Amino acid sequence: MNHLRRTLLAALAFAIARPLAALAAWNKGAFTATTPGEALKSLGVGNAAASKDLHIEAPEIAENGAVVPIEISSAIAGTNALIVMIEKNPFPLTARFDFKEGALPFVKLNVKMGETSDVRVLAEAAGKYYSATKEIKVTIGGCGG
Amino acid sequence: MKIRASLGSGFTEVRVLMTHPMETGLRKDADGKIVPQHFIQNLTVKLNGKTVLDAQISQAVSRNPVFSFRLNGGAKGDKIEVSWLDNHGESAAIEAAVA
Amino acid sequence: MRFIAFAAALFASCAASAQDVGKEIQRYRQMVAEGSPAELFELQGEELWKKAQGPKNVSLERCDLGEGPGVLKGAYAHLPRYFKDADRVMDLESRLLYCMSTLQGRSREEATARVFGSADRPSEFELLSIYIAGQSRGVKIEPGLSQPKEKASYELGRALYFHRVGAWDFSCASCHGDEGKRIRLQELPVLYKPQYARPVMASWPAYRVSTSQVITLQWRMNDCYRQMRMPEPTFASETTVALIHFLTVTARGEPYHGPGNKR
Amino acid sequence: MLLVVLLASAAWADPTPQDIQGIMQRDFHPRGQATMDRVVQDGVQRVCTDTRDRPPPDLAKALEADQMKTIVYPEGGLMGDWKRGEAIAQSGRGLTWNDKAGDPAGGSCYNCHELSPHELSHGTIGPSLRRFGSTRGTGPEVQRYVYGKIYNAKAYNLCSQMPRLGDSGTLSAAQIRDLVALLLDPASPVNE
Repeated sequence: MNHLRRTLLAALAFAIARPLAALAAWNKGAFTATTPGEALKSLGVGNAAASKDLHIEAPEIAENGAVVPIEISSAIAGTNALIVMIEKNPFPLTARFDFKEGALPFVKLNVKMGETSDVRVLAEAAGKYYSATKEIKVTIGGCGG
Repeated sequence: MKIRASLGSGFTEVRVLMTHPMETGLRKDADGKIVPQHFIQNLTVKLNGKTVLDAQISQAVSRNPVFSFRLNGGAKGDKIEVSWLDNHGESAAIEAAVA
Repeated sequence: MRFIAFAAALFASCAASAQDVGKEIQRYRQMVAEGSPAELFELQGEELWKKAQGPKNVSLERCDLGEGPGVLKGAYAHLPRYFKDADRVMDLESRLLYCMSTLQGRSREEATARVFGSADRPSEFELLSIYIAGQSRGVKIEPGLSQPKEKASYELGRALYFHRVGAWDFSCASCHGDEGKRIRLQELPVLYKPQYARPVMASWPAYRVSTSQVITLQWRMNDCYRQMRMPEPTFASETTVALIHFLTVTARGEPYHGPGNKR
Repeated sequence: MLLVVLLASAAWADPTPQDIQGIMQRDFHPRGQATMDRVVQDGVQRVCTDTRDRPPPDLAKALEADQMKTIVYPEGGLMGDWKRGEAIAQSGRGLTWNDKAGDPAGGSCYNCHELSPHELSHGTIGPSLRRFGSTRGTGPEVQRYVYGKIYNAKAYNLCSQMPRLGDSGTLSAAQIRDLVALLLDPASPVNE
């Protein structure tokens, strides 16, 4: 990353109402499932084999559950989707990223965690699923006063 | 909403910053009223007009979301467009060229 | 803001030793800083700086922050300093308040009705501060210290730092007095020593991820006195400016690299 | 260079605690239960400020003796319920302007001390109190010492940073008894 040239772009921020490209419909069933198993079922995900090529970069301890930074990258050939689950959240399914022609299976995002929990990531490649897990401890930061 | 794109070796890292409360529907405001759910559900990234990433996200994504993605290759002048749609039907989009 | 009411991390074995905890907290903060939306607030601050307001319907663009009317480059890194027109040492927020009244004709009461904002609606001082501070990136911190009133402000700030008072007998040094000390997991920099003051003062104001809020030094003084179980310090009062002045002088020479990101 | 000399010898020019008290009376205002009487220093605060927490021994002894007289011991035993004690130790509420006067306050103990091994998020300003009861014993004298120390820490160490939790009206006798149990009760996680 250190050879990354940081280029600040001119940002044109405008709210538009023009029709958006055909969107993958938001999977209400999966996102409102209250257990990891239910969420995976509604996503049509069978059993997933653990894989060392699916990397989760995240702090072991988060001072605050409101913003937990997570970086996910897959070295599994043909990865076309990444699914992020936070096991102990009321609604475990947190996000699903579908990578089309031209995008690498990589994402960095900030998530909310209600308590210490396993973060489980699944990768879809050529119709098969792979998984990786990492525990993140959530504590109360600050002076608690 | 703002995009920042930087050329890596063989990929373009796109960082998107969005202003959105991402309300979970579980929070109470100052005078004890529940703040209704209000969060981005769909996120789309296009490179030169072609969709390269389609994301579905939830209220478990932090407030004022920040995402980083990586697009294959990428060169000066490539047009990157990011747009989102939330559960109230509101949407926003931003377009920028890789400098 | 929180997803669910917090549950403290009660888990069976407490394997993490103190060093691991410290290291992991650093990693957490570093990753949080990389993915912070702080820049969005700088944009909003710029719009506010240019927005005509008040009875005179004028923007703040002619406000002299010490480097000349409207000059932003390096202005923040050279504050607090003495201003002849007001005959007072001022930090950024007290100087902004001065311009709001002199340039825009706004009453103190109206301008300070909401000095600390919320995640939904940051205050003017918060947005202006994060924008103006951003214009000092890379500039060495060099507050005023040559004028008699600047020296007096510095000395008042130092005396305040060690002044034990309030229902719980605290001074700033009660928490920011010894190296290696923590409140909960929050390390406490010894701010009267340059090596610890430099990285801190070079990163305020900041975006606090846990509350999605911009937090300024005036807020910091306010909230510390609250936790000291003291009555409220008046916004932009000499006490708050003197403390900020003392901390900034102690951090002299450090290139400003804010606005920062806090947990 | 002049500047360095100036700073080094600036001690004589520093405002005195009396000067600061006047400035605070001008620059602070009451809010909620946090009233302006709190800007007035008492003897302990004044001596500890003047001497930067290093008072001359004989003066310290005399003032500690005065502080000892403020400690009020309740009737009956001094050991309460350690479970309630844990909740009190976790809570940082009490006496700030956004706490409602009359609401139960906490001791903020975890802010500064390690207590139960299950709480990772603890402070290090005060000494670790891990296994306090199992190492110091749990007899009546230790109970009395712990009760007194929580009630008014300045009676044992004049310029201690520990608030006078009983004397300041933060914690009630019952709450202090529960903290005594948290520290001394063999069943308390502190003594695991």
